[in-house]
Amino acid sequence: MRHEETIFSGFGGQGALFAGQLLAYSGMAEDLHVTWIPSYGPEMRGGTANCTVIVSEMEIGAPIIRHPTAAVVLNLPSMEKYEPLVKPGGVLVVNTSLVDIESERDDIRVIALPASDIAEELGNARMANVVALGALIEATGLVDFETVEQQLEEHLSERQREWLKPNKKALHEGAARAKSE
Amino acid sequence: MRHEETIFSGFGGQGALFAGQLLAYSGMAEDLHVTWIPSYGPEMRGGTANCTVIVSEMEIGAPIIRHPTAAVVLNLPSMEKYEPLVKPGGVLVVNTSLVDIESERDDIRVIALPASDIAEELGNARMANVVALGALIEATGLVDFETVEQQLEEHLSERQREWLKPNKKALHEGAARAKSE
Amino acid sequence: MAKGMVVIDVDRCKGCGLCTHVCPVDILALSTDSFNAKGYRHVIVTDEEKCIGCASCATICPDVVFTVYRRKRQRKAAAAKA
Amino acid sequence: MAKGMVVIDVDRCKGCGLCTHVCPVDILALSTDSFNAKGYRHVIVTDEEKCIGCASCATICPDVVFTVYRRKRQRKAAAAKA
Amino acid sequence: MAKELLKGNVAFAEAAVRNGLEAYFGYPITPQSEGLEHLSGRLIEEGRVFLQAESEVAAINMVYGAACAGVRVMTSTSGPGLALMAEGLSYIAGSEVPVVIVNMMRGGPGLGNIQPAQADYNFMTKSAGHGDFRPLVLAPSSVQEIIDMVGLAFELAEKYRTLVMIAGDGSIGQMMESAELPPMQPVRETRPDWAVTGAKGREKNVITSLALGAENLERLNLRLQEKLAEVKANEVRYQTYDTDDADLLLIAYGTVGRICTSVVREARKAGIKVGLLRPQTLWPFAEDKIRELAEQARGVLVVEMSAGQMLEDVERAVAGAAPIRFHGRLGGVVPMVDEIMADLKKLDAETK
Amino acid sequence: MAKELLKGNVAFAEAAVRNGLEAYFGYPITPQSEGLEHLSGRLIEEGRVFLQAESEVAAINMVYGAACAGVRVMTSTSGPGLALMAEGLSYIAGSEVPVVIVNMMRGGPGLGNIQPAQADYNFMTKSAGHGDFRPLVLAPSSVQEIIDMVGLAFELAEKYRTLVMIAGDGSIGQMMESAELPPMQPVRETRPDWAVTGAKGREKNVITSLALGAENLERLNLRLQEKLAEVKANEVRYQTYDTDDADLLLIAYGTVGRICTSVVREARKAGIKVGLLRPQTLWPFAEDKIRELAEQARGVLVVEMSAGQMLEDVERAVAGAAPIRFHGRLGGVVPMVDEIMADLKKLDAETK
Amino acid sequence: MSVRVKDIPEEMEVVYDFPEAVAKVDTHYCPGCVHGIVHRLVGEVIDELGIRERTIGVAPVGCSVLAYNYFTVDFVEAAHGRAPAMAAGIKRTSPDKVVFTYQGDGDLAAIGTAEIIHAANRGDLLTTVFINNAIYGMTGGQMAPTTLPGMVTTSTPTGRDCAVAGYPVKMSEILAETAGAVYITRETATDIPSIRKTKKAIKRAFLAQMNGLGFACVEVLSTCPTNWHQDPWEAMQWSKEKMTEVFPLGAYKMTDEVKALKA
Amino acid sequence: MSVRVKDIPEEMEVVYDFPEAVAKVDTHYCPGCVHGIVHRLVGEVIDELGIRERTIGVAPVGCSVLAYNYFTVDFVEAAHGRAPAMAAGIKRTSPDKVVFTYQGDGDLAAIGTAEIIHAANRGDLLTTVFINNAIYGMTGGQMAPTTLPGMVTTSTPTGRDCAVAGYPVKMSEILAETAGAVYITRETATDIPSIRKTKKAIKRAFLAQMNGLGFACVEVLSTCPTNWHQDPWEAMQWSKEKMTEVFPLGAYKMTDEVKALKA
Ligand SMILES: Cc1ncc(C[n+]2csc(CCOP(=O)(O)OP(=O)(O)O)c2C)c(N)n1
Ligand SMILES: Cc1ncc(C[n+]2csc(CCOP(=O)(O)OP(=O)(O)O)c2C)c(N)n1
Ligand code: SF4
Ligand code: SF4
Ligand code: SF4
Ligand code: SF4
Ligand code: SF4
Ligand code: SF4
Ligand SMILES: [Mg+2]
Ligand SMILES: [Mg+2]
Repeated sequence: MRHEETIFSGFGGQGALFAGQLLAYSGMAEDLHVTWIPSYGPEMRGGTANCTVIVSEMEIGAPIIRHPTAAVVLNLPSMEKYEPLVKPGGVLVVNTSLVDIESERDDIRVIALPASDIAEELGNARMANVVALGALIEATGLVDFETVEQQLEEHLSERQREWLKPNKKALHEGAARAKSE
Repeated sequence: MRHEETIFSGFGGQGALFAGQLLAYSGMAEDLHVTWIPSYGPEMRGGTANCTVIVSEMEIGAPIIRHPTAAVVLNLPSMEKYEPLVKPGGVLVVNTSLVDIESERDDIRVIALPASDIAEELGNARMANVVALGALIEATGLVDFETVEQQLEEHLSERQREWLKPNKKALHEGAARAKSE
Repeated sequence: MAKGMVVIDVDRCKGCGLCTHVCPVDILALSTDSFNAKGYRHVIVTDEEKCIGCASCATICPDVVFTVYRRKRQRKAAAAKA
Repeated sequence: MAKGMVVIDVDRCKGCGLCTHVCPVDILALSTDSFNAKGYRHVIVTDEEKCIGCASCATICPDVVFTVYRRKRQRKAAAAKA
Repeated sequence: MAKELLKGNVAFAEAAVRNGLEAYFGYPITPQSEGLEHLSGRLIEEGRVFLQAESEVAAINMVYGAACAGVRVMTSTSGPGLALMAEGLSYIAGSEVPVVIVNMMRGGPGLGNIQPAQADYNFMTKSAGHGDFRPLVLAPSSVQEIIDMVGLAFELAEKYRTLVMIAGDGSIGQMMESAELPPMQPVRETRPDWAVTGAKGREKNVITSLALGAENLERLNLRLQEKLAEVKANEVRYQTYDTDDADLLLIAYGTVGRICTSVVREARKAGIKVGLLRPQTLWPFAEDKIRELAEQARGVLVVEMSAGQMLEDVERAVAGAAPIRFHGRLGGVVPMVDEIMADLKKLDAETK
Repeated sequence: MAKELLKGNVAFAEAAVRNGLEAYFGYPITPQSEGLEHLSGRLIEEGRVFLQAESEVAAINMVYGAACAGVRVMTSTSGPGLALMAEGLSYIAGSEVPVVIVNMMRGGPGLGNIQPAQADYNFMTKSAGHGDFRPLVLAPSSVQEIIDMVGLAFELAEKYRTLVMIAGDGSIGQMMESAELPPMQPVRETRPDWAVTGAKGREKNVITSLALGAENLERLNLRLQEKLAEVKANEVRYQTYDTDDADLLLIAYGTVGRICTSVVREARKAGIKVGLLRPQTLWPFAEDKIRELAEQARGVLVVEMSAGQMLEDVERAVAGAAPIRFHGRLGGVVPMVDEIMADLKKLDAETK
Repeated sequence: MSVRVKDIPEEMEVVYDFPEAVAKVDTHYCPGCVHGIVHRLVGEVIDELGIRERTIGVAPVGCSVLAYNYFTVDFVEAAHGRAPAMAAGIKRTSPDKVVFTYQGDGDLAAIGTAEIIHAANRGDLLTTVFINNAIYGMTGGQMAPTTLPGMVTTSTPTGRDCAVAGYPVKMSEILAETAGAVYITRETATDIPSIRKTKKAIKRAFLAQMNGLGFACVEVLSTCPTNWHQDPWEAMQWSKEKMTEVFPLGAYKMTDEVKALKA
Repeated sequence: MSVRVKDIPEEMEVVYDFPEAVAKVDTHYCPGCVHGIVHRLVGEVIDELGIRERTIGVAPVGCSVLAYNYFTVDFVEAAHGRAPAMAAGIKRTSPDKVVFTYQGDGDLAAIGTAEIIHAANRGDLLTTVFINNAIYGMTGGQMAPTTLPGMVTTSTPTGRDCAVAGYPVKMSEILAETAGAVYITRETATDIPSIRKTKKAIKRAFLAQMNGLGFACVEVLSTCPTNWHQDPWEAMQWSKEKMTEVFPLGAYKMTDEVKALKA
């Protein structure tokens, strides 16, 4: 059964919320149940932004969970907060460009990749979120990459349209790194 | 047992509330339990003002009653409202200067006197309230006239001090009329 | 015949006396011997013949007691004077 | 020797860049190669010798990053110039 | 002090002055304005602070400020004004500063009228604003009692650093009765150490109801709840009349409570063994005592000047132990002895 | 309509537009501002009325005015804003005009924080202002449900000429979920005959909550109470999950209600026969159904994001028929499945 | 109601008659209260403009709370101070109607300060009649924001000490500073000329709305014989002398478009 | 906090140092937000006046809600818009203390309109620092009462249409009409001279209070880089050019006594 409870977390501008939405849209496109819920508020200002995305074949009860089955951490505070919480057997995607500590968990699959650097190489460090999403999807197989590409096309904002192609590349580059890990 | 539940009622300026207070002060001076409670509010404006005074040897529960044991009505609307409510065996003091209807009750004692005219004769129609109070006290014997005189002395407002003597006269004149009724 | 005329709705009057102060010909007063239904000493006209129909009384009366009439012919002239 | 000198509390800096626009001798810039503890590209002094200790940087900095010093002797003269 | 004939509104105001009230901020509203008026003269006379605010919203926030400054402060109002204070009350509760508020209830909802009512019971006892808090609510039934409760209110407010409300009604406010005022107490000379008085020789004090992060706010709330539990354990107050052998139990507070003392008297004369429980605190509520009395009774009659607000608390307390009937008058109508008697007789007959 | 991924705040706002909302007046406050923002664009686009008011006090009185004019109108807010609306809500109730209000509850009291909470339950169901009235309160637990409830809210508000509140929480407002919006409905073309539309060809209409004379106001109140009784008889709504054979009964609403569906699933897996009653109307409250289910159950567990507000209504309803336990989280903390499970297991053990 | 109708001679024509927009009921106002005069003026203006059937009034909380009983137009009763907000809600959803608020000084200048300023600043198409009697009439004569320095009220028993209780609030001066206001004037109603002038101002204020120009407010310096403890005529004189000293008369804002209106 | 303290040469003396009244903690403000600058100025003024130990601050609801964390003086946190009322409650019961409110434009010019006007009109001895950034910063960039015409915000997605959404509210102009205000000025903080001038104004506003003169308010035209979607420096220029057009700078009220103060 496809079912994944993922937390995306990073600094305000890193696009954790958008990466989460992309996953939610993709889940929906594949007729799965989805919920997306952000943390919000003044603590966001200059602080950390995160969201919880549940994608499931079942109807979703609790949209907020204590222990995610997967986590994507884009910066150090996120790593410190969520690494310990991932359920045994789960997945942790770490942006090593900004996280200089290593996970000590051996009961989860840790995918460590320099997402920001990879993104910068592709033209814009802000695509680190999509790089990490690619890695996550590769690791969980929750949705098809094709679906995610479609959703990128539909939901990238006007201002970002020029970045569509690089984003797709970022997605696959993330996936490739995850595979090679 | 001394116990009387009296309603004083009249136009805004007729001093029904003050007459009631005078009775309450007098009751207190004689170590009785007393409550005084006015009707109040915008309906007073240009309308009718009334208060309920309970003087009793017992502790007073309800300060508001449906059926007074006595009523002092200084104008027509008050007559219409309270005449029917007086308890059988009770007392009704009517200011005939402003009330041109007669009570048809034969189960209460009705004291009809032209209080405003009497007061005017004594110098000021505004003392009708005290005339009526005199009649009431004569009829009920609730407190001593001496006590009321004392309370008049203590509670007549600064502006009214010059009217102290006429007020005392008004009190006794009211009593006299009640006696002769 | 009077230039003007007022009709008084006696029971609307609250006896405030404002009209008595503004009547230019001083023909309004409060009753001294009667009360109206509300219990007020109400307005009365002391000399109907003097009324010029200027409507000052109606203009200041807070209780819309007056209806005011004026002779048709003289109307324009009166207005010009006012 | 420089007329002035600034001490930078690097980790207070949020990299807003305001100070870089107001330094009269243009010696403030944002780091391009390092982040501070808060994760910002922080202010750096590109040529310490040029600082005149005018405190413009401190005046505009929203995050109280600067402490500013000036040479004692020249103080009056500098103040007069400003 | 000798007994005087005192109007409820004047009485609570003067009692506050004598209990060392340092500041009053308020906005006129019938039927409590005489309290404000009395204080406008007395406080200035005494060199203390009186200010007629531009609204109840401003008044409650001035009160909030003064309470933060550590002085003994109060306001008074009625229905519509109380409603406007809801946000401020919630801030005060969240900040744990001591404040006393007199609410002379009048007929609602909306502008309603200015006759006595008891329809703000729920508002005061359960939700005087957003979030989880409860004021301590005292319910006087006579002029003497409101005098006494003013002193008690300050004591409790300061002891628990909490909001205390005095739930009067138009009748209590407007009534004159003979009563005795307390002697004049001097104003406190020091301010509590949590107050904002300038950070001189100590760390700064901050008073806020903001707590970023759910866990932090939960901690604050748990502390509030603990305090409320303590209040609940210690401060339940009520009076009973002839309950020892009562077959039937009357429950009523405030003006209705005192009217019911007349009912008890009459009913006993008529051979009905009725007792009365008159809550003096509406929150905390005398639920244990009520349960105990209900277990001995054939039936319970709740009388209120509302559509039945305390009634629900009685229902919870009685929890099925006895049948409950309700006699409520609305919109400013004060129930009379005879109508309560009628319902009591019915209950008597039904439960015999 | 196809399913879309919709944020709760945007969803309720767009649902309102499609249900013929004619006017919105509001003031920004987290966590519901996206609703206001969405309407700021959409209503103007549609040639209808949107106005950002200077405060919640102004907003609710603008809403009141528009409702008197006979249009479909709403506002939305959260804790502090709702508290500021209390007086206006009471006027609206007293005037019997239909109004819909969305309250996305956040942590309180005071400024608190902006995390999801359910601590305005008492305020909304028992005393949204001074005087005797109760709004009808709907409690959605998903984005789809809040969409559906917006339509229902207008229907009920207009049917009963009453105040209807939608009790959401920050989580419902901020969450995105796939949901289906209703088709676009045209705006009503006529206005009700009680509305103020100019006294043309008819007697003037007057809308007021003032009733001088206690008897008059009592009459108005009795009419209100009758209406409330009708609402109580007809409009109780709830959902049950696996209650048929349940030994234990969970009661929770809104976000916590949906979390409890996960609890039921897990508990059943663990062999505990638990059922869930999720109230969809908080007032009127499903007291009869709860009593019925409690009678069949060994124990009841109430879960709320509050210190126990609905709890008291459950206590009244259960009236001793089964033991009741409470699990509450405060200040914006959302209870997790595991902690509820733990309490459920305890209850299971205790009542075996 | 018993009107003693005499025979009206043929050659007489009516020059003042009971306004259609004023209801034929007794008001609860005290004898000589200016509220009654201004009510009448508003009624006359509504008649003259022919808008009785499309006018909606908003009554305040204050002595004029029952204003809705005294007109023959649709009316709502607002919460204390919130008449402008309520009126905005009505007007914006009923742009073809003429909406006015009638407010006292406590209502408008104390508790309702924010609402009136923002309605004015938004340029809401509303007409406000503002009765400044320097007192809280309805609640028994407490200090109003507009109470004069030194004036004794039930909440300033030794006279308003401005250093403590604050200074009289000048609402027309303040409202004139709002962008959306097109006509802000302070009038009085203490003698025949000033009453006539006030009526003109009220008419102009209605016309400003009807012509879509913006917000208009007519402040009327008034009286409260009852709480001032003066007889009605005395009160008129006191208002004329003392109140105008603190509250200078005149138009504080009048745009050219408003000036061009024929009132 | 790691200050890289170099060796300070003997002949150097400090000309700018961390103010004692400012707390040594990080603020939550966005990079380049003027809130930070004005906080610092307030701290400097408190230091210069030597009143840190008898000053009480009142924080608003808005981005500066946490102001209480950023000073080393006693502080309370008010309800949205009610800071002046709360401050009045404090000041009147603590006349020997120096009390200031720090408020945003939503706080002061929308929901708190009545409270600020009445505090000013009463002449309450308070100092108000008013940050006008033409937006609701904290709640995500909705229109403020001071939002400029045409400006896009999250609640005016097609730009503020004043005919519908109302016009920018000019609080300094309005406050200048209140009797109890002695010093009302509008400043900006977009370059070194204007920041220095603003600091002087703030100092004067504190002195006005300390000398018992009356109410004082310093409006500071500010920025909100985040919700304006501009970089901080760009935002400064935009504020300087566009905001001053709608909100002219200068002292709107300054009594002679205030003028005489040495700030
Ligand atoms: C929220 C609220 N606060 C207070 C009151 C009490 N109240 C009724 S009218 C009034 C003041 C009336 O004064 P004003 O507006 O000047 O009108 P006036 O009676 O003088 O004409 C007050 C304070 C109320 N009804 N509602
Ligand atoms: C009663 C109430 N209404 C609304 C809010 C939500 N709110 C918080 S801050 C704010 C506006 C802040 O804007 P401003 O005062 O301009 O300050 P800024 O953030 O721009 O500095 C609002 C509407 C609230 N906390 N309380
Ligand atoms: S119309 Fe003129 S003259 Fe005639 S009574 Fe009236 S005021 Fe006097
Ligand atoms: S002005 Fe009107 S109410 Fe007053 S006395 Fe004259 S007629 Fe009567
Ligand atoms: S003190 Fe003046 S010269 Fe030195 S760095 Fe700062 S701004 Fe530049
Ligand atoms: S102004 Fe301050 S915060 Fe901004 S870049 Fe310069 S040092 Fe850093
Ligand atoms: S109290 Fe004053 S304002 Fe009110 S009706 Fe009487 S005179 Fe007029
Ligand atoms: S949101 Fe705007 S006002 Fe708030 S801290 Fe950020 S830049 Fe400053
Ligand atoms: Mg007034
Ligand atoms: Mg702002």
